[in-house]
Amino acid sequence: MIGNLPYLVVGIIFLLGLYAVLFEKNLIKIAIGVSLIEASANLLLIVLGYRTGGSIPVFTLAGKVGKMVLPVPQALTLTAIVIGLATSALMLSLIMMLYKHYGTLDVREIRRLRG
Amino acid sequence: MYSLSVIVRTICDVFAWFLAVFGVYVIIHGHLTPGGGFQGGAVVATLFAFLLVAYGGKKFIPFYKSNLFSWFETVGLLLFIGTGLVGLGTTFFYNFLAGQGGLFGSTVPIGPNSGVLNSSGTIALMNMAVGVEVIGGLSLILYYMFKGIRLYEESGSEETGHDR
Amino acid sequence: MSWHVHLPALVIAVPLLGAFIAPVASMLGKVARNFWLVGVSALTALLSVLLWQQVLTSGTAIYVMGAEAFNLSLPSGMSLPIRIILEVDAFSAFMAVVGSIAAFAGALFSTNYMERFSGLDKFAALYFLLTTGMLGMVLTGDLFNFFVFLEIASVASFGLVAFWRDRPEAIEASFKYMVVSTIGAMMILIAIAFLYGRYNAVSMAAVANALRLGYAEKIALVFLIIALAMKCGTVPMHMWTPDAYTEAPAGVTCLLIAVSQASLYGLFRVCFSIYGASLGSAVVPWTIIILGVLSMFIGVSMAVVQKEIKRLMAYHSVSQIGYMLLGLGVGLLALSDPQAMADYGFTAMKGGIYHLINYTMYKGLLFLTAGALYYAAGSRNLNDLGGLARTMPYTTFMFVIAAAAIAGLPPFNGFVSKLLIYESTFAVYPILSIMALVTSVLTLASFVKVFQTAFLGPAKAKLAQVKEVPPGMLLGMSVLTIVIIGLTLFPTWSLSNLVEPAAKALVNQAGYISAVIGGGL
Amino acid sequence: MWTKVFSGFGYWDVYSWIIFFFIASGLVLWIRSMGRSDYKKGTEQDEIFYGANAVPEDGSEIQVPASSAYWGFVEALKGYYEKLAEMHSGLTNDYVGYMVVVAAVLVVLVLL
Repeated sequence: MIGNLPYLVVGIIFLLGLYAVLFEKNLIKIAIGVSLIEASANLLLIVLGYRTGGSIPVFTLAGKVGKMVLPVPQALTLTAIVIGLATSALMLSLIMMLYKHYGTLDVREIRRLRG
Repeated sequence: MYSLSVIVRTICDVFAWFLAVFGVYVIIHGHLTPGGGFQGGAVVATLFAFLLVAYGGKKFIPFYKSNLFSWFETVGLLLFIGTGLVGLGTTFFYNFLAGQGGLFGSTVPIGPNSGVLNSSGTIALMNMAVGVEVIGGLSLILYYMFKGIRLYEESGSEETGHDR
Repeated sequence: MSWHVHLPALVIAVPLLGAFIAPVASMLGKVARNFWLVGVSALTALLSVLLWQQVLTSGTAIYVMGAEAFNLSLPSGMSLPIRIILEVDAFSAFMAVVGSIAAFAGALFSTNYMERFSGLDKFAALYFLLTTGMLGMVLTGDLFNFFVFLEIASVASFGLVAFWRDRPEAIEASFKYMVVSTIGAMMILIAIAFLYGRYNAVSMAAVANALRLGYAEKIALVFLIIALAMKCGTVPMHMWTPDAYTEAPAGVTCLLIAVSQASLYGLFRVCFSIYGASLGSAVVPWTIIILGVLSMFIGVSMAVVQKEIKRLMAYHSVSQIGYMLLGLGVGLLALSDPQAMADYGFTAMKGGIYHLINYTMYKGLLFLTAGALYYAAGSRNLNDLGGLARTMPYTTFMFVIAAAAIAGLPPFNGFVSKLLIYESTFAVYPILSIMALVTSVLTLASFVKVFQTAFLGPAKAKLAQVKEVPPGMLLGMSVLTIVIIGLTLFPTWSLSNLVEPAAKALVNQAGYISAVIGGGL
Repeated sequence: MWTKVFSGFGYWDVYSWIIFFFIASGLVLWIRSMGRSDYKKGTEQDEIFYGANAVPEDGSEIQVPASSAYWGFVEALKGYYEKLAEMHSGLTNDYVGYMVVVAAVLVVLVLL
């Protein structure tokens, strides 16, 4: 049971992020929500690769232990983090530009494109 | 953004360089320890955030050579893809340096050890390429975002109305 | 070992190298940058065609990144592929050809179209990154790699949509696209994590080989389908499409079309090659069909009332995506039943895949002509345009060809693919083909409206100074026109050489798996 | 239900299309030849008929604008279009919301 706790945390973070994206009206809060969803996806990958009692997956540092944590999800997570960083930076830049153009961070006022 | 007090600036002067050295360490030992090009590069780029916060934009913007850092970015990327392309004799991204002796070519002894820096072939090279690229890229992001804020502060009153 | 075995890697590596050298080339001046932009795009298109030829003659191409041999997918003692694999079957190669032609036309068009703006070194780099992402998505045989290329393409397209950053609408469109698309990408990542957690592999073939349908697989399937359907602009997740397509520069929109097709490719790769026959119930095929019909109808009915030319066309692209979803969804429905497959399923898939190439070509051309109108007349609002056929004869000619093709007027290529879809969907439910026919009529109606208001009618005093667009833009448009005319004149050839191998490759799940796993089925 | 539908016509037969074009152009020429022979260029027959009003100089005043095209169609389907316009609200939250709702519905359908 306690082993499943990380998955619960992943779910909670994902839903929190989704809540922020769905119901918050402030652009920065939406960006935070997107980052939360990214974090939950990364956490899910890390949790999937964890083996109870496993050591770090670096061959020369591991010492004499039978089990290692799976290294592949960690590599995947790193890639996903890098992508997430690029997205966050771009999103914040766009928010800055939006604020400059529209003078507001309220998503309800940034809707010139509709219909 | 204005420069902070002399205490902050002094501490920044002292620790910023440790930060840079640590970042470069992480980059160079990317194939031995956790971390690598991106992480090390991000640490080095924090140096610029440090400087920006401590000294403020008026001093930072003339200090920061954005052209130099776009070159960092380009050179890093070219080194990365170049290493991949040289491997084309066998396959794309083939590790042609590993186990050959010479540059990054030592073989690693079997069993736990403290690591051989001169090993892993192109992986170390690529870590360095990515490190250089990330130093350039992340610090440029910081620089441009800061300039964006400045742009708003200077010309902010022009475009505040909605639905023009 | 001839250099041909490296083609899958080269198709991705060349535009990537192009992206990284683009800032350097831009320093050498305008001519060098334009030359680089067009030259690398042309080289990519050439390599894609070579790759396609190679795949047709010698079967599915495997390329293992960084291995001792290009086809060493299973290193000794391994039962699963551990390296990043590019797996190019006929469908992937077909998609690469389609995408790289669109990229080439867009690049040619952009040389003149973008010349009045600054920051073109970044434009060229992002353009190549977008090309790389698109080609990587269609060539890769690895789920996580697919995600990475999808994100490369997405981030590059956010940047390109917001390229005219002094336009508030462009930033707004880019932001909306970004929020929706990033959440979709995260859904894909979570689905990949589910599959990885179950099967300890991210290679598509290995996952497909081991797949047994359970709860985790079902949720992963739904996440993948929804996110990829969103990326290609399916109703009701299409709202970002008109915004982004409208605000992006025209050459980029042409490439964005190809990127949306790459997402569609991913959707069908997941449905056919990974899940395949183990899809079990008919829920997923019917979902795809219903989404397709909804897209067709809502997309076109929104398009009829638009008065901004690019927005109108963007709604049409939503509606055209519906045709492909309909055709391939019917194919998916018939997948587990060989009799149905032979009767109508395969025809539907042929229609869907043929529509895919037709759509990319004529929709790209339509966006390019809209860009040409914007360039020459300075307005995208149809109310301000009129009588331009006199001053812009070449653009008008190409617009008419593209509009006739998209409306499915015989004998244009759009008619051929639509006829295949009508014939096959009629066998499933006649109402489906009736909906498709109604959509086609409405498509024709809205393009008659565009043609009448923008090109016909009396000349306007405001538009007296309008001249024909410069040669680079005309060349870019004529590339696509030539492809459309070729597809129009030789439908039998293109069906048997381009489309049928692709459709067969898509159906042949065992072949896709065994190309990587070897005889280990 | 029909299991196999084939129109039998095919999509492209060069000869039948060429014959079709010849027939069509013959028809066009025939219709054209039935036109009035007393038409003369450069006389008042050439002028635009604009009711009893003077023809405006600028073309933009006599052209039907794009927003008026298919007015009747839109008017007849007013309720439908109002709903559609409501859907395309321009709110980022809504755009994500549609995706989440569709995903949720599909998850329920697939898991059932």
